[in-house]
Amino acid sequence: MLTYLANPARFMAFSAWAAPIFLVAALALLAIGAPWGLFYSPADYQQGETVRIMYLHVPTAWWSMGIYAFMGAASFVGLVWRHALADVAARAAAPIGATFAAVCLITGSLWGAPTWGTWWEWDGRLTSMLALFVIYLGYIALWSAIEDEEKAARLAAILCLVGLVNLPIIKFSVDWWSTLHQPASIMRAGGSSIDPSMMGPLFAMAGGFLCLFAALLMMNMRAAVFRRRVEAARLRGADA
Amino acid sequence: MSASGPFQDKPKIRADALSVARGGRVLFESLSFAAEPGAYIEIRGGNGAGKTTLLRTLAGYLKPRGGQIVFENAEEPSLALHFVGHQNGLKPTLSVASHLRYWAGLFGGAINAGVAAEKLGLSALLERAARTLSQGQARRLSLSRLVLAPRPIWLLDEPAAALDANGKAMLATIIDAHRAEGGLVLAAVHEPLGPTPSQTLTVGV
Amino acid sequence: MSASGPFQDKPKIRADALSVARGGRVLFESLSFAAEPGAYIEIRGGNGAGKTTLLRTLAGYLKPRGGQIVFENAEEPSLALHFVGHQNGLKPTLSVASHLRYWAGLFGGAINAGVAAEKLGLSALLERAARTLSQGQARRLSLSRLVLAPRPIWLLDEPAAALDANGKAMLATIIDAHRAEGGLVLAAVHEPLGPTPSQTLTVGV
Amino acid sequence: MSALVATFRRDLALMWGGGGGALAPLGFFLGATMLVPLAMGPERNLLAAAGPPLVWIAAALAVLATLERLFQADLEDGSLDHMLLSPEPLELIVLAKGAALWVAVGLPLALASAPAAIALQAPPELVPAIVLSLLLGMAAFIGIGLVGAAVTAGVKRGGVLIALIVLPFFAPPIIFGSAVAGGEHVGAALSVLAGFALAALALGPIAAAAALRLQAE
Amino acid sequence: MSALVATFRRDLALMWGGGGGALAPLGFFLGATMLVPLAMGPERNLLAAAGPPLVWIAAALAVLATLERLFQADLEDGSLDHMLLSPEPLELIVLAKGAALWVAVGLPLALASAPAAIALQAPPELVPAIVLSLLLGMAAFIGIGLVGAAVTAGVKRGGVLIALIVLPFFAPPIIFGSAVAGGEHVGAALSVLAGFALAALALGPIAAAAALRLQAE
Ligand code: HEM
Ligand SMILES: Nc1ncnc2c1ncn2[C@@H]1O[C@H](COP(=O)(O)OP(=O)(O)OP(=O)(O)O)[C@@H](O)[C@H]1O
Ligand SMILES: Nc1ncnc2c1ncn2[C@@H]1O[C@H](COP(=O)(O)OP(=O)(O)OP(=O)(O)O)[C@@H](O)[C@H]1O
Ligand SMILES: [Mg+2]
Ligand SMILES: [Mg+2]
Repeated sequence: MLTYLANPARFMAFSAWAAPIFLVAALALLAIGAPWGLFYSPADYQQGETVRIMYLHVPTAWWSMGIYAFMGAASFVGLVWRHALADVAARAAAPIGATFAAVCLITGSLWGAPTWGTWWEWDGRLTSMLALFVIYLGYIALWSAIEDEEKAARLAAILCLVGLVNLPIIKFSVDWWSTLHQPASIMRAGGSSIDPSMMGPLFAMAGGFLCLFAALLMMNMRAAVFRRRVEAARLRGADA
Repeated sequence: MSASGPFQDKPKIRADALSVARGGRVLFESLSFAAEPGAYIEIRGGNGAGKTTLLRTLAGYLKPRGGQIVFENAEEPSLALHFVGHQNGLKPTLSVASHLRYWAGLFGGAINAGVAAEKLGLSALLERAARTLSQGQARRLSLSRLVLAPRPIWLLDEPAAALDANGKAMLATIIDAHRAEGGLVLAAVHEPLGPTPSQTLTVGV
Repeated sequence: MSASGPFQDKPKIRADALSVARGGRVLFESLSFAAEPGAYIEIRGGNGAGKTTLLRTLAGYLKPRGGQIVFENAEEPSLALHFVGHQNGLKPTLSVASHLRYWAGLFGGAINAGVAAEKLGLSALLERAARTLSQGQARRLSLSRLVLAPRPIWLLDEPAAALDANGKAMLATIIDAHRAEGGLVLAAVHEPLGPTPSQTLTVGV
Repeated sequence: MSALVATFRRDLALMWGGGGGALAPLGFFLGATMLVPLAMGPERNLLAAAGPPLVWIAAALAVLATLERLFQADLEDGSLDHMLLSPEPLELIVLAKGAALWVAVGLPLALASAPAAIALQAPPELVPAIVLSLLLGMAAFIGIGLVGAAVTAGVKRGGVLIALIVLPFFAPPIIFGSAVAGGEHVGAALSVLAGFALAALALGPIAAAAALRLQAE
Repeated sequence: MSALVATFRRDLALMWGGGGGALAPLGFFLGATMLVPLAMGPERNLLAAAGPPLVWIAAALAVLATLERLFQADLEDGSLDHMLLSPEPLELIVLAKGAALWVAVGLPLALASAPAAIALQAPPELVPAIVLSLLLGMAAFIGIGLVGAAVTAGVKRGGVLIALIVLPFFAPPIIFGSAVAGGEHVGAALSVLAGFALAALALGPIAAAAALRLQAE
């Protein structure tokens, strides 16, 4: 499948119909998940209605990490096999991942205000998510700072791969660090203690965000490919 | 002017149907040439024709868009060549002598740094910081790398830029000596350097 | 070649017994000359003789060690002159057009930037970042300041460096036009630029 | 006048176009404030007491990081020679460069101080005052920084030297600015800051221009 | 081998000769740590609790300030072209540059952390551990910094971009280093730091060299 799509022409043909389908699927899943989560699932016995932020918060948290892993894989392919489409994919994914990370951070702190009584807590999880967000920003900034796209692609790929090594290190060190000083926080709802009735909407939302990512990714990539074609045509025109 | 000399392996360069592009624009296509030991090839072309691009491609800094470059009798091409570009590669705060010392180490130079300075008329300036050199003096310092560490292939990008008549004569002398030893020289120039070229390549349209 | 032109005040430069030093070393002493409107003075001398130092002194960047420089008919000398040095003064990330715009603003340029680009053969490169220009193209951009903002006195330090034959012809053309309008030109060169000099100054020993 | 507009626009283009645009100082600032709790550990009370004033240190260091090349690049590439031939006095050209720096770096940084202050456990009601104080503080830092950048323009790797020269002068704004962040004497501190900013912007360009004239030698 | 020695010596000469010698990073570091009590106010207890770990932040930022021009200057002036023609692999040349940076900046900074830590009210018996931790930490910072410097070498005004890229990677050493400064788990933290330093010095030059090869284009 991937090798098949590695051809830009085939990718364009595929994404021309796949992107709208994923978009529709995303909207459908979100349209199911959101009301289910917001209106029909139980309020948390302790956190009350604010628990509903979870349906936005948790999926974006998951996928912001997943997208970075995807970028790492794409960067590797781009660097080793010099595959232009992989570079385009990595670049197109970054702003989406950064947005997911930002949404996770924002919803998390909106959630934290009523539950923990603070907008921000230097907890291990929060800290490593913030680090991920900053790494995304650095990656995007590097891309936009280098005009020569081919060079930018390979330099950004190097950075992305180094970041891939670093992410688990950050996570582990931050965990080690926050166990040093046990925070006075009340991170009650652990993964296992989630009520089964919350799982349905949660997974619907997670699926919805994944489809949204796929759709946005393909749309971004299509825009990039079109831009490259226009650029190439312009250069050919300049030669003539 | 093929000759016998210290470059026992006597490397050659051959380019086959080379084409290069910058910023997506093709500069030239299907350029082919062969440079034998002792050759001196002048590369001509207007501003922006692609002389620098060609030399940087031969040096391995840029990848050609198509065609190929073959080095014969040179196991590791990057160790067989010197590249003198538009930039001199000097550090303003360091002295002339310390540049010579650094290059001797970096390139595995065999010849005494004093001799290199001598050949380019820099002997009086050894203790001066590069910052205080005039444009032509800085160019001479950059050219001294050629003499400092013997390497068979010289890629020179407007080597005579900023040199006075005396400097140009020194450059012609070291080029002739290099050819006599079996080295080969490719130089991008706007005006003839002095030594009679064995071939002239014109790039661009 | 004195002439009538738009520089109504027709400034002149006179140097009296000028002596300059760099790093404590005297480069030349008791240099005197007078440059009339329409004059083209070539400054000659070997590498390190002091050509750049002389031009920077005339431009007011350096203080002379002795003697004096008199500008006639120029209230504020620094507003009557252009200085084109070894450095081109380009910002790698900015486009050719934005350099022209900036200089037009900075020098109070009156002429259309497109005309300046035209006169130096840069019209096709207006949107290109300076980083991507070849050495000769960058030099042309730097020279375009001369045309962009009319000023009577031009101090040029090896203006033809890196220019191809076509670029040198363009430079000769704008110099001739400038002289015809009553401007005056002092250029440090290693080889004649083309226009017949009204005087040749040789610096150094 | 148009020389000043041209300088302002060019410097803005250089700063927004070169290194990742407005994202970069923002990222630096957020990154630096993120390091603070990392170093101090997540203890809430300690952070709440010690954290907010450190926003000011992070901001000062973010400005510092942009200062090194401000004039050095102009000196190396020959642009300074051109500036000296402009009909506008060098003092005003320097001021225009400072203004561009304030817009390109100072403004986004002051705005970013709102989330940063919250992350460092500043009381939310103080946040507007902190942002305002940083808007003024950035102007003061830039006014001072111009002098440091001009004096060290000819020095290779002057980045650390400039810090050495400039940091002592950053002390007064930092003291008053941290008072704001700490919630003490907010009104008085803000007006003192405004005074500093005015003085720095009035005197900085004059001293910087004098230094730059010497650099052209 | 001698190419590496030559690189090391030259970079040392550049760093000690250029911008105020070894005094400069020292001054930056002391200046930055001086700002901390200014910002936090004179409360002794607060400083004793929050201060010592900030030595690590000051050190991280001091290294950061020296990174921007590390490869950028070599790229601009053409020196990078020469390095690529050396018989020694670029990875080792980069490592030699990193070693020079460690000696020229890391070492004096780690030593200066002794008075700085005392000024920030660290308990005197911890000072040797803090110095040792910084010696290791500097090596880790430099290993990481090489990558950031190489990736941004072609970017004008990359100073702030480099900070954005490098700071999240500085987080783990800072966390463990501040644990040392805070007097907790000193032994364990030191060995983790040593591990970081080794890993950064092993991987950093490889990634940096890969990036630099692209920059020569
Ligand atoms: C800005 C603040 C916050 C950030 C950056 C953040 C970050 C994250 C991250 C990264 C995850 C995914 C962890 C994983 O799956 O390994 C996550 C999951 C979760 N977060 Fe947050 N969080 C924040 C605030 C909160 C708050 C205030 C609450 C509720 C009190 C909360 C509750 C949860 C829950 C219930 C999960 C899912 C449980 C799990 O999968 O383990 N978060 N958060
Ligand atoms: N990075 C780049 N991106 C886009 N175009 C570039 C880039 N670098 C160079 N060019 C263009 O490629 C062409 C060839 O440049 P090159 O430097 O090889 O010319 P040259 O023959 O050496 O010219 P000169 O005589 O002026 O030195 C020029 O038109 C130049 O503008
Ligand atoms: N800052 C300085 N300190 C000491 N000596 C200097 C300094 N700047 C220049 N010099 C010396 O002054 C002399 C004159 O330099 P200048 O640049 O004027 O020469 P030039 O005639 O322009 O030479 P070129 O033809 O090489 O450009 C040179 O010998 C140079 O080494
Ligand atoms: Mg060229
Ligand atoms: Mg000169």
